[in-house]
Amino acid sequence: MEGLLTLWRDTGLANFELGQMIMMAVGAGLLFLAIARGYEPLLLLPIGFGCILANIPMAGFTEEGGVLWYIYYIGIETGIFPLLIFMGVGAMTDFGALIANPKMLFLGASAQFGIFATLFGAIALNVVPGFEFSLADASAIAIIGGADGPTAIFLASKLAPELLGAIAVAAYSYMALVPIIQPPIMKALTTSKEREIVMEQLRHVSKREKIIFPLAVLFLTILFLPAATPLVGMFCLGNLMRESGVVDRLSSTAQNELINIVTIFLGLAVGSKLSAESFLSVETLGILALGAVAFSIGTASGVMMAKVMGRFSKSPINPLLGAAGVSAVPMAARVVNKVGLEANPHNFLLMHAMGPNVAGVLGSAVAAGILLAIVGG
Amino acid sequence: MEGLLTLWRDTGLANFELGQMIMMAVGAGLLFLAIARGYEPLLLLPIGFGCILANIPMAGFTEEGGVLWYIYYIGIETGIFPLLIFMGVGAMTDFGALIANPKMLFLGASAQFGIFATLFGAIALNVVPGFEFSLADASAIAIIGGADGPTAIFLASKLAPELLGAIAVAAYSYMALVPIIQPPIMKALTTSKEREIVMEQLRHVSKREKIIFPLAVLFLTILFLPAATPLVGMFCLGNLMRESGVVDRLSSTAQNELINIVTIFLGLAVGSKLSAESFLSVETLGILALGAVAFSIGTASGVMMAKVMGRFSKSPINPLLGAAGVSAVPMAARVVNKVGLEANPHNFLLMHAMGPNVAGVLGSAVAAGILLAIVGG
Amino acid sequence: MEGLLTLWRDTGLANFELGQMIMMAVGAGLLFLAIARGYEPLLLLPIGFGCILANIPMAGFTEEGGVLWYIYYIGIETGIFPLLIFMGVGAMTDFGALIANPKMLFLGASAQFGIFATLFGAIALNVVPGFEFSLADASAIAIIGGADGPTAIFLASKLAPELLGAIAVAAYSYMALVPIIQPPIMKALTTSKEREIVMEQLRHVSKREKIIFPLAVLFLTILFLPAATPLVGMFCLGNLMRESGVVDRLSSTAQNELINIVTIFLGLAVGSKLSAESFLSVETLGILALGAVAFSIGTASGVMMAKVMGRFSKSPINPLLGAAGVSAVPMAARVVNKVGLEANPHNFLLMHAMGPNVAGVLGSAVAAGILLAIVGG
Amino acid sequence: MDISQALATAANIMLLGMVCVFVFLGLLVVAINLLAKFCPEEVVPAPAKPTNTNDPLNPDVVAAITAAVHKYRQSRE
Amino acid sequence: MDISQALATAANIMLLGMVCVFVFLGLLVVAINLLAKFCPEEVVPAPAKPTNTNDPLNPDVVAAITAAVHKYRQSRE
Amino acid sequence: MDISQALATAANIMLLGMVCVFVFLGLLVVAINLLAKFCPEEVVPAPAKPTNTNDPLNPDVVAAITAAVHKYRQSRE
Ligand code: NA
Ligand code: NA
Ligand code: NA
Repeated sequence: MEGLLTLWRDTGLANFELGQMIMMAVGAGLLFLAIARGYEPLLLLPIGFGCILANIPMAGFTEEGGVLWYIYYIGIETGIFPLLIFMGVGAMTDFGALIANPKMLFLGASAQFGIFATLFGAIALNVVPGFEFSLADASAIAIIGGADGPTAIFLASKLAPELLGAIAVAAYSYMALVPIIQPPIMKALTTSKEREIVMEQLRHVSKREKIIFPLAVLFLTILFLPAATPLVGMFCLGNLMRESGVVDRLSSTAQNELINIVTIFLGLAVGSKLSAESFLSVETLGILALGAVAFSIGTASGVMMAKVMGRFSKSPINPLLGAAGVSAVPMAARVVNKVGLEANPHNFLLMHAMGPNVAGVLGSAVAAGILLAIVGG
Repeated sequence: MEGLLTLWRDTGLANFELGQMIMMAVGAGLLFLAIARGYEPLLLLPIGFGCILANIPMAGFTEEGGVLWYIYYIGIETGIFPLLIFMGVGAMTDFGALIANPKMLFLGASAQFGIFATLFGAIALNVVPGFEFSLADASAIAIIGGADGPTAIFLASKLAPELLGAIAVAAYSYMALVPIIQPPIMKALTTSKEREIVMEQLRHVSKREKIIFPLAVLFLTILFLPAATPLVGMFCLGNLMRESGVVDRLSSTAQNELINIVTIFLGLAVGSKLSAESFLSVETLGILALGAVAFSIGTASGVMMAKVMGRFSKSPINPLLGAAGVSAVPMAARVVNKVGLEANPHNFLLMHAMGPNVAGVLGSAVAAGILLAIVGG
Repeated sequence: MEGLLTLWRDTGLANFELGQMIMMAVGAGLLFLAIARGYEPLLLLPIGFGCILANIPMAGFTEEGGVLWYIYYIGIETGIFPLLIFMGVGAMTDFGALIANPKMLFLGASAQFGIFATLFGAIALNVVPGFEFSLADASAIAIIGGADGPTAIFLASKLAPELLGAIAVAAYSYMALVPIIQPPIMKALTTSKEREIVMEQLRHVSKREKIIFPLAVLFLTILFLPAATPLVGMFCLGNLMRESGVVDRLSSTAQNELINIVTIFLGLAVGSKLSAESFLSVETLGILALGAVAFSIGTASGVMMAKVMGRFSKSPINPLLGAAGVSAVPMAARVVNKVGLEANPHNFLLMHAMGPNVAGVLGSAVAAGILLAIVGG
Repeated sequence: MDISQALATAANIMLLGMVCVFVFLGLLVVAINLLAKFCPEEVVPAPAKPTNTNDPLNPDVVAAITAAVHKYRQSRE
Repeated sequence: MDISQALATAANIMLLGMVCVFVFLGLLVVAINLLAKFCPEEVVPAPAKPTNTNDPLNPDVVAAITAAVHKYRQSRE
Repeated sequence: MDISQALATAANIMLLGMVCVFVFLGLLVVAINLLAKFCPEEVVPAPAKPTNTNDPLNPDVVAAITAAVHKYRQSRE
């Protein structure tokens, strides 16, 4: 009988708190979005599962010695997991389209206005009672506008670890929602005629250019923004392994097995930060709202920049390409292609959109470095 | 000359103790079983090799700072390696046969009587002078009857780390011996007519059922047995990754490279616990004897349960299927198939036996959770 | 304005020190050798990149909490990464040619004279002002003559961690330079007639011999040189996994994904030790000079031993084979083949050279164990 | 704790453990049966389709893009 | 720090951040253009060839060795 | 320790090291020769066969099972 009581006292049924039940529903919701809706399943499935595990009463997953606790402290507290993901993404990225048309970097730059405007907005939100975002919090939230998961997780782990769960969930959710968020903004800011603009074919890019490019990016980062070198450096290492052609077995492992292993652990660790205390707060609502704003502003400023550039450029520039500057690789580039096809069924913009798309990755890594240097210093 | 003396004083020859020599022979024996006899080579080869390394005099593999010491403390003391193995096994497991015929779960349940009877037996063995098993020791030993390696290692690392080596070796050895241990028991408890019983064909199981199944298992575990959630949770994560179909690259890595890497390290770490002091004791003999008893009782109670169920069931149930309830996936299911074919050369029971077989995995994970909750609490 | 100043104070431009700039040039040079010249790119690319990252001012890669700091302390300080590489190399090595012609072990033995002569030379260099190599330093430098990267890194991490970067760079550079260093020495010490000698065909080696071989090597190491068991043991584990044929999935992972992952991290960690303070010293010049001497002496003593053995052997021995005894697998064996073909276009020595080549790996692991036992004890 | 007391505890755990295992797996049987009841045989495998239902690309477009990319790549080689 | 001061800081960061991002990526545009200028279209893809240029084996020899190894392996089976 | 003493130590290690390496690898030569002597050429590769010799399934049965599983899977699709 005593044993039965022991068992009963340990059951979930006898120990559930309301917050944990709600968070499990949130986790189940993330699993639903990942599996049934296909929203960024590689991350949202482990995040959702980790969220459920982290909120099991009496199981101790996130207490010292629990398996999620180990994974978080080994992989995220140290910053290693996001950096390894970034290395793998670098090994998967082809910068050919960007090197062929380097002006596209300005689109990737202007889309980062989504980040900095959101930072201002997060501080402004403090006038609403219940919100108390510090400058560090605001910076970590704003990086959602960078539309880049590992960058957001890396910055949040440094500047606002207690908001990490909500920020990562918002970042990946909005990245999955890009096909819904972006088209109305893109159409509102462009005329049908602008959307029909056909781009010139991209020039051939030599292997040597592709090899030197990551080194040039690293060199500039070293000179002007050392705070961004962890992110940019690991990204460039991955890209150099890819393009050098002499370490194919390392490049292949970095973009397959290694990134897969790290993705599973990263997702679980992010999910472990989705506890009721930190997630079920009015601040999470603020983060979700600010994230949507960030994506919208980033899209809009990318498109506006493309329109301005098109006016002064010799070769025509389709303003839709600006929307790809938020990164969200390769979803945003596909959206550009789709909206472009609606205007002109023979105008395939996908390859052209890859340029601003990968520029956006560099842009938000640079923005993260600036925020780390100013706010985190 | 001084150098030569230094070298000589460091040699194995000058430092061997009898216990170490015997343990090296044990390690060599495990290698022989793994390589020449094919007994669970994936685990017994690294365990045997780790056993040899751990018993080298003056080499310090298992001292603080030695490579086996690191592997053990990083992977087993934390519980991470068995959990990752369980995730990989989940990603390899197809629950289709069980979902098609859920009654088979009762066979998996009754086979766990092998565990609990052995717990009683281990305590009873304390009347023999020389044996002093605590309740925690007895529980860790009893889990051998679960016929599931990672579950046994996980529970032993929590309840009786000093017995871990002997328990893991016994568990994997008996799993390899299933084709020898089970058939006589199965034949003794059934008539030839019973063994000839043909099962109805299994119904089709939808993809949606397979996706929801691991979540349902996790949900019930959360409600009623949180202590089992580390094991069951990681298992269900692996299975969900497999069945969801949206994260195939993660599922593939979990059931290939990741589980392979962890298996090498897990085996070495288990082998490192095979030191003379802890292994060369009368308790090891007790563990080996109790393990054999556990397997036998588990097999017998599975078969008896299948006979009882067959009496009350509308559709016929071949009692041999009960033997598969001890898990030892997929060996036990193959044995059922083989013994069935001896009685009726046209009766292929393999698919039907997969149901109780995977039910046995769940059953012993549940039993491990119960033991953790009552004894480890 | 204050923010701009903060950013400026953090830039590389404002903080560069001369030494860091020189070390970045060294890193860039290593990348050039790896990518454009194909010198051991699997290691020199990550080493060169790690060198650049480690010397970025204000980025803190190698400070406590930096990513390279974690990688170094987890992987090299513990000795785990070189050991895992050694396991992978063991899983890639076919000892068939050596088992078929065991006399070749004497060539692998005599080539180790490069190591011990260099140890003497390093101590002798202390008469030159500016050099102050301790016995431990001298041993770590001398192991470059072993022409085996992981062995050199393992020994240097134990005996002279502050010289690790220079030693590893020297070891891998000279391994890549084997086709330039060895041929003149080989030709100077042999007559054209000797180089034309045709070897007898190698006998068939049974699977059982190949399985027992790594166990025999381990057994002898345990008896006579326990200090070498970490290196030799992990090597033999890899080789046993390969040859046993029962754990192919573990063997495959050990020689592919696992070794790839570890290689990336090992390279970065070695590169992180290439700081200006430790690398830009006169001692590095000494290390580079001694490394070249070590390779040359090793080559010469291998060739001389082959000549002596040829005189007393029943079957003819081509003295070129002695050069393969320095290991540098498989580069040295290819060089032997090439020089042999120049003398006799129909005489393919490659398979015969694999014997002394893998013997050299064992020989330098044994030498490392001796140095550890005498100097590190 | 003397041996008879220990045996009583062990017997207690044995009983309790088997009851719990049976109750737990029994609940799972109920759950699977409910699942089979409320999870209709998929006629079209739509809902569990592993693709993003918001994905704005229809297969024809994908085919066109693939062709375009292929052409682009060829032009660069 | 009161709210208006905080907003001023945020506006400051916003301005500074966008300027930095543009300057940085602008420098990268310059770098890429320089790269395209000084990196002539490879006529032969020699310099970046992923093989050791010191490799003393010419393809014919490799072919011969391959044949030899193949023969050796056959003899052992 | 003055330089001549250090050189003496180094020479000592050199001598000792080479002797040890030769003795060790020499023992290995002996071991391999013994191995070749007592390890008869396998006529049938039975003893090292990587399968469980206790495995109760003969190939015919495996073939039959494979067919059955295949049929079962087809029925479920
Ligand atoms: Na971005
Ligand atoms: Na079981
Ligand atoms: Na060597």
